[in-house]
Amino acid sequence: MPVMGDRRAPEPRLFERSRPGRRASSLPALDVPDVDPTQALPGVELAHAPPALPEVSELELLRHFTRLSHRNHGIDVGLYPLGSCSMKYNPRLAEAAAALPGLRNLHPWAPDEAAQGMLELLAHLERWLLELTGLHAVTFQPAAGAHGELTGLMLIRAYHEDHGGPRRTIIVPDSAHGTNPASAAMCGYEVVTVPSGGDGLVDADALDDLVDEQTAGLMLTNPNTLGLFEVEIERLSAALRRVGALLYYDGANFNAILGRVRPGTMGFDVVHLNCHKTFATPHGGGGPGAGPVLVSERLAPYLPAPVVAREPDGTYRWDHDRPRSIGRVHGFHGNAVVLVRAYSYLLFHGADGLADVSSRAVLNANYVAAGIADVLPLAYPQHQPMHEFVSTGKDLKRHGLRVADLCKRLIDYGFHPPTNYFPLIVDEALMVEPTETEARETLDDFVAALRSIVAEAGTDPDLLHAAPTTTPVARLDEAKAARELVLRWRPGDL
Amino acid sequence: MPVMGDRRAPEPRLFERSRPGRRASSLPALDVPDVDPTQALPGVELAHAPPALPEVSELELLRHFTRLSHRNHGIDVGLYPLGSCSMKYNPRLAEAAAALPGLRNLHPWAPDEAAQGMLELLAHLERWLLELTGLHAVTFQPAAGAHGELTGLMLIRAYHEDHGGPRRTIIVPDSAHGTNPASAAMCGYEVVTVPSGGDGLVDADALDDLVDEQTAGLMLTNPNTLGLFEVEIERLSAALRRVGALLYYDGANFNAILGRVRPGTMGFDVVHLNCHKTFATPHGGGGPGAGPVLVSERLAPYLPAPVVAREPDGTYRWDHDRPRSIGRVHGFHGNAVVLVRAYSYLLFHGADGLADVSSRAVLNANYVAAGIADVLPLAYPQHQPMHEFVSTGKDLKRHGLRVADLCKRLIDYGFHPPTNYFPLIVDEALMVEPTETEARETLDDFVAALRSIVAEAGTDPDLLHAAPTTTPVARLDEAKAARELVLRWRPGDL
Amino acid sequence: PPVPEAARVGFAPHTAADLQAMLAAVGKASLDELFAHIPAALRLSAPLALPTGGSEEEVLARLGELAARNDTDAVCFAGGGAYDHYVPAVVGAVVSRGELLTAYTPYQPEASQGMLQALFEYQTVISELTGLPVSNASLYDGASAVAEAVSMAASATGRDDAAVSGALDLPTRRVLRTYAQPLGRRVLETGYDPGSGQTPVAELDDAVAAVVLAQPNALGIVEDVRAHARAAHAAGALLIVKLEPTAVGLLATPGGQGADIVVGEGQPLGQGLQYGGPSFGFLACTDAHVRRLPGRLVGQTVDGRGARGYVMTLRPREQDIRREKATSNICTNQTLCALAGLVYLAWLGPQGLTELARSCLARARHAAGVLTAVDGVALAADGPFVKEFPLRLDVPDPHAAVAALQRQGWLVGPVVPDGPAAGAVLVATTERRTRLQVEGLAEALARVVKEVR
Amino acid sequence: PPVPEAARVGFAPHTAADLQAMLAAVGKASLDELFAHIPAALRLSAPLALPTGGSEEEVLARLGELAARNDTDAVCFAGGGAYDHYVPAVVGAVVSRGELLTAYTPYQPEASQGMLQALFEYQTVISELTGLPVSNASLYDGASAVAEAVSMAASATGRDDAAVSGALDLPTRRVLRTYAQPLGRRVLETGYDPGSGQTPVAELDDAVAAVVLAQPNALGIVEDVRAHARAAHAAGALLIVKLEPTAVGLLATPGGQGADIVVGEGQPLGQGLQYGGPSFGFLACTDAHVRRLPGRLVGQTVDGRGARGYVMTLRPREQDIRREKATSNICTNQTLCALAGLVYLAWLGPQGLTELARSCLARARHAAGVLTAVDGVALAADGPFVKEFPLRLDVPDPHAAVAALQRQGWLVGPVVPDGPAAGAVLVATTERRTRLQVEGLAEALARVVKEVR
Ligand SMILES: Cc1ncc(COP(=O)(O)O)c(C=O)c1O
Ligand SMILES: Cc1ncc(COP(=O)(O)O)c(C=O)c1O
Repeated sequence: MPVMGDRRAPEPRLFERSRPGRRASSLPALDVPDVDPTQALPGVELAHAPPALPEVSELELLRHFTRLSHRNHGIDVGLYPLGSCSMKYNPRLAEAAAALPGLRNLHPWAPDEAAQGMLELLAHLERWLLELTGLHAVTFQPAAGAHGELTGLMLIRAYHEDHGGPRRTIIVPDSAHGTNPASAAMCGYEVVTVPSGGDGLVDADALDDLVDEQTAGLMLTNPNTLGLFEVEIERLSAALRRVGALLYYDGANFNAILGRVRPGTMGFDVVHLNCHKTFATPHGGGGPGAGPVLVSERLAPYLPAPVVAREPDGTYRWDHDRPRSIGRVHGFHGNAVVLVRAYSYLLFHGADGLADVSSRAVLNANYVAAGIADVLPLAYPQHQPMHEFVSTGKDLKRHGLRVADLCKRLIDYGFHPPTNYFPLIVDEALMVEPTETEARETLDDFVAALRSIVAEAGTDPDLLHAAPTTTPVARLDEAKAARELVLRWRPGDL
Repeated sequence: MPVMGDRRAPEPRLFERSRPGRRASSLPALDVPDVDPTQALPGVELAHAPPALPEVSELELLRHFTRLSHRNHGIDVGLYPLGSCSMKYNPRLAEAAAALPGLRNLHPWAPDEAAQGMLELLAHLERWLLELTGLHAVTFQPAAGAHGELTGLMLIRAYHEDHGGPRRTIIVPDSAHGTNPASAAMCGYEVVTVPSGGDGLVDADALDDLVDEQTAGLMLTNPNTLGLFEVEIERLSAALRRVGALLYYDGANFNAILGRVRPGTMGFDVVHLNCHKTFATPHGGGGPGAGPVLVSERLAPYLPAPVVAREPDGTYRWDHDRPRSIGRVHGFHGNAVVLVRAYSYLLFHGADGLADVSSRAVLNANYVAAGIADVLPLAYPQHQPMHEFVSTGKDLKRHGLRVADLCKRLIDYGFHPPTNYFPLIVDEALMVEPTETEARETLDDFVAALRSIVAEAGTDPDLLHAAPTTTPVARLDEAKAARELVLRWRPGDL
Repeated sequence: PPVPEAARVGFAPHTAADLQAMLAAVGKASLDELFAHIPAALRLSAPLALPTGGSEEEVLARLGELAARNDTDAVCFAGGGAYDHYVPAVVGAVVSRGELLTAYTPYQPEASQGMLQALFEYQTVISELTGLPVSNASLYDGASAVAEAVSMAASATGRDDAAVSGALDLPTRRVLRTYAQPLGRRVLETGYDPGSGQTPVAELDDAVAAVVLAQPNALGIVEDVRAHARAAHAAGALLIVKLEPTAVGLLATPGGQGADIVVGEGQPLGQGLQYGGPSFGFLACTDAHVRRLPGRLVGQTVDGRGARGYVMTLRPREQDIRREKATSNICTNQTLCALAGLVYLAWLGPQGLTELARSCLARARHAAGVLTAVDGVALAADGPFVKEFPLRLDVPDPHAAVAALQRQGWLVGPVVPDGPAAGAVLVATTERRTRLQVEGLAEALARVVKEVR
Repeated sequence: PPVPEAARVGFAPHTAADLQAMLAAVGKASLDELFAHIPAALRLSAPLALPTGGSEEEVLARLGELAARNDTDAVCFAGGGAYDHYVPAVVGAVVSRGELLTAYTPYQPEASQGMLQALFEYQTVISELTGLPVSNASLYDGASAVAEAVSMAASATGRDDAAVSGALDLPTRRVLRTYAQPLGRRVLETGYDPGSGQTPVAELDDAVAAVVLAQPNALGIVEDVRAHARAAHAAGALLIVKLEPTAVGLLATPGGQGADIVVGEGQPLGQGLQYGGPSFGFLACTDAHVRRLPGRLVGQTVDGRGARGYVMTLRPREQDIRREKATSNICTNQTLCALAGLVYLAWLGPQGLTELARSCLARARHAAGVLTAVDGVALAADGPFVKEFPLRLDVPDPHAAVAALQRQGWLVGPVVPDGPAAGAVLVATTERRTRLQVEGLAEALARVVKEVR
């Protein structure tokens, strides 16, 4: 919020600031003959009027977005313990790397000769990712985790098609993230749900019963979305191998085992990594990310084309000659400059540093869990959580409150709420991932806030019902938004 | 302020966040033999312990300053009508220019051969400034306006020394900015004050009486600090010429006449320009600026050395061979990269564009003046103000209020207050400089706020006494600050 | 004491004291104990075969070396969906604001009004550019946006086939096929006129869910969107147009010409080249299809006090709620790039966008004239173009010619990969390409055509 | 309509309608009328002989050409008060925050607590580095800071002379003289020992207000501050030390050794080279002199509710109140640079500062060894050094040698301009200079010394 004035004062939509003829832009003078579009483009339907873009000065433009930024929380402002999202510090080193003109100004269709630096960078990054995951080959095209999932499932499908048919089903735990079943469906698979056992881990017996010749594969996060490590992973993977099915590793939680456990060792054939989580590339308010997909040897032939290849003479090129490739999932080469950021993160930490990342991430999560266990108990206390944990706020119901109320109240304490209502199998789920870059004192303050809110729930529930009261807007009417669907500004709107 | 939480929550001093052993820095590995200081530096007194700098992680570091930024107002956030400071939009173009590696990474002692681009840039900038001021030569060493004043006065002194002695006095209007007399004193001159007439202009008759053989020069801003153009400037300068005294032009208000009137034409021998005002280089919370000094032909020999020279072959060099130079006023070459920003501003606007700057600056000031004239009358209504104007809030006294109270109340309306209590000759002075980059609607809102506050002064003076109430801190006890002098944090302070 | 070996603390703030106290609090004796319940066989025994870390200075020096091995000094006449438009400094000033850069999907609207309002404004400008009422909050890129659009069309029409112009860029056609294949959807290609380079209106059977074409198309040629819309609708199919967004500074919006879904690649809108990513894909549609939209959607509403605010809306479309029934699996999108696009478009303004398009047109016409005056160089299509055009070089291997030009400091391309114009070299002129540069390219072209043929 | 010639609206937002309405409101018929009361003879008749403006893209392209004409690729071993230390990215992330970048002097403390607190923290770290309790909020640069310090000493002692070490860098001595001359103050130079390069403790008469020396001095040699402090105080004078701030990662603080005023150039502290500016000058002193301090000073206080806050304090020292009686004329200082310095020092931390100084020391020792092994190359002083050292080259013209080295990609210097070591070439090794680079410089040096002699 601005340092002064009414914090509830709304920021006008940029369009409301428009004045006909006002502008920020300046363009190079025309040093060639001007042409009249009507003559140059005979028979072409031209615009009567330009699109109604905002008409503002550069100062008004910058002020508008500066003020909007004051209405937004980010990691730079404070703790952002969003479970499953690894909201860790985004190093400015990575931004400096991304700003290098030699990387920022490279055209995607520049001849390989002109892109040797970028190709070498990708080749090195590949080496890092293969070593970290224990897999064999990579594609950099996927722009995010879910994109990686879809790509990975396509690879699984292509593999099966080469080995007796695509098969029909993908098995997904009931605790899985929604993108898993959604990706399976987009890949033409029927989704079969395997239940979690009483301890929060995949029910191995149930899985045994579900697996059959139509099973194309199993999608798993490990640690799973409850933050629990699937200790029976070897048994699970064996069950799938028995029927020739493949294992997909959702890398969203890779931060928990970075440098300590490799998905390849656990028997996974396909892995997507989430650069905007594990490798700290900025989330950007919802993106961009990068979701490189790594595969075992048998799936390598199906990877999207092209892939980076190294010539005997040490030069690099894009290899387009991939006859069994599934094709393409990106119009260019994926989010190349996000990958640059991720590479800077790896170079900075090194092999040893990465193992420190996961150990401290797990420590921080367990430290917070221990701090609130008595007031917000773990949903599945049988196993030690890893980099995140899921508590249940179901006791709040006694006071006619829900975990959403607790979250809104947390906002008034100055903390961004954790993920909630996910995973779906937990009643009033509160999913907390502090990440390794948070200091102990910050975690102590966060624990104190949660404890104090739980206390308020008993003594003064209205504080929670009314929250948040310190934000530019109070709780918003989502039903009205969906009912009336105002999806853009229109002239005259106020 | 943060988007959520208690806006009054203090931000701890960075030192309070310190934890022994915590750090942000990483340094290149030592690839040469390490040495033991005690052996390498025999007889040298070494530090027992390092200075007690903060010990924080990079995230805590960035968060701290992000949060501090939320407690600060800037042009990017809203109107900043600080009279005499030209708080106009700071184009990001200039920041992009300053970030060019070829400029940012240039060592000040690089051989001229290695600095041809920078030297050529300075030579071009010189051409622009000479043409805009109508003068003959320049020094780029002064780092700000007052630095330019001191330099300019030294030049005047050196000139007189070469022409029969330094002389004794510098004449300064009673409306002048404090730096003028302060600079004169630092230059060993006695300050003689010339009064302003009833119309706010220098009293030409009084000046005639003051001028004598001991007068070294007159320092003037034109328009003066009341925002009024000294229409009798020719008579004033004639009076000084009569006794062989020189005229100094304080360029703080150059924005009013940019591209329309040249100080040289008005008879000024020395001019300092304020790049952080007229040419929109960022004020940076109090600096850095740049105060290049321009002089007439007769003063050129005395300029600080070195100066940029152009060789017959078109190359550039620093000319150190300046036998009559006063010496140096900067340890390197002045604020070179601030000058780069100023040059980008000039290139962008061009001759024509600069005249638009001043005309719109004057229009904006007069527009606001007209909007409040009836409630906050001009201190000197006899002349039309230029780029800024000075109103008097003395009527507020009727309600037991001062202009300071109005300013604090303005903060609660979300506006940064104008300059106040300057110039000293105006009772309850309110000095308003909107600048040309502010939009009409913003000015309308500002006028409305001032009018409403003046109304409140009558109906509800306590609103003004109590203001500001929307800021992280309320009015601060300046007496206590001066009495107790807490000028640094000390371990244990809270 | 020796200098501690290049201090690399990573970004974790834990001091020795912190570790001790925190381990005690969680009842562990060591960090390794936090992993003790993981089967030993799965835990890394040997250290990773990777270098140790470096300081910020060393990492940046290393990346600087790599960056220096890319040639980004060649004057960029390249196109093919990515263009060397100038990105004003104000764009970076906005997207580098930490509150926006380091936020995530606005799940907590009260703490995310800044980004939500910006996305609402983004949806508005995309709606304006496309001429359609509804825009989502971005997709990965232009190519996947086409694939998502075809899925929308399939679910809207209950049909499976897509009739795709051969003058839709090949990478996009590939992505479309890759997405369609597992679902058993057919992608039928209609050729384009070898002379004009335009896509003829094709016969459509009742299995066709959508007609897909690009405006301007992959050769830079302007298509007759209205005619295709008429034909598609007559056959009960939808028209999907992949739009190069700066073109609407001159051309009528595809939505205004009858397209049902308009998608595109956001790269030309303030993104920079970035080797093709990150950028963003945009997607807009008619009201009829709003519930089939993939991805995030921001809607306006009010808070308890009646104050205006913004939230993500129609969430039930999305995977985290509908799971396998979702309209798409997209979760993280390209929000920050979309924001940059919004800032760029607001910087341009309507007048600026028109000037930009007019400037590109004039430069393209001029360049085409100068370059085709070189012998051995001719236009590969004679249809109308506005920024980009295909040149037929009289050389055995156009790729070799492109490489030769790059070595001489001139970046052109890509080479048209298939169809009647296969082998033609694309040349694009943004507002940055000067007369002098065009003349320089012409000279180089003359040399190269001589050498190589 | 033709494309409006390169739209340059400047940054003023006035539309035609605005101009009309606003002129009407102020009762003018035209903009020119706003200047009508200025004597016609003074108003510009002819247009300025300057080019018309350009677009942002054109301006940046032009400046890019100029920047390319500077050689910033040469490996930087140059010193002389400006050093090629690495500036971490986080510094830029902070100082580019608009709320700080575009603010001015915090005249309204309630709306400026961010910068005020940062300056309070800056004063604290400078106090720590100098070993003195009071720091102001920055001055223009290190050289003018020395001049201001001498004025403080003069007013404190009622004396006029400054006894200045010949091993204080020449630009600073020049600035000091330039400031002193109009006030009739004398600047007496004491030489330095040709062997060690150290400043001997000189005889002081009772006209001496201050002894001024640099730590390390202009040759890179460490001085015996404590001895000079003792002598100065014995003579009733103050000791002023110009400190290279990174040195206190190793050396005792001058304040701790008895200096009364410690000043310095902030360039090594996260500023980058920037051709020497902008950077900042720092000044710290004992409590006794706080009311003689030039420039801004930030103090802690409380608000009406007892909440802690910060304000500019002891304002009566300053020119805008005391006018000709002020301690100095300084108004705008180098706040943002001081902030960058604070961020850099907080990034380093105490451990980092020690490592930095240790790293520079080890590299300087190593470099001195390798370079003096080249024949025709010797140390020009044998006193203790920590980062920078003077080399005597067996060549007729050391400037020619420096230029030759630069052409070969090696930046050294400056050349010592006067005193016993005149003609020696300074070499500085920051934490960035690698063993390989030192070897490269040695080879180049060998070539050059052969050629030039
Ligand atoms: C467990 C899990 N899987 C997959 C995803 C999808 O990743 P993305 O958002 O990068 O598409 C997420 C992201 O929220 C996730 O938490
Ligand atoms: C009229 C006037 N003169 C001189 C100055 C001093 O300029 P600077 O602050 O750049 O030293 C100012 C700045 O406030 C001023 O307003």
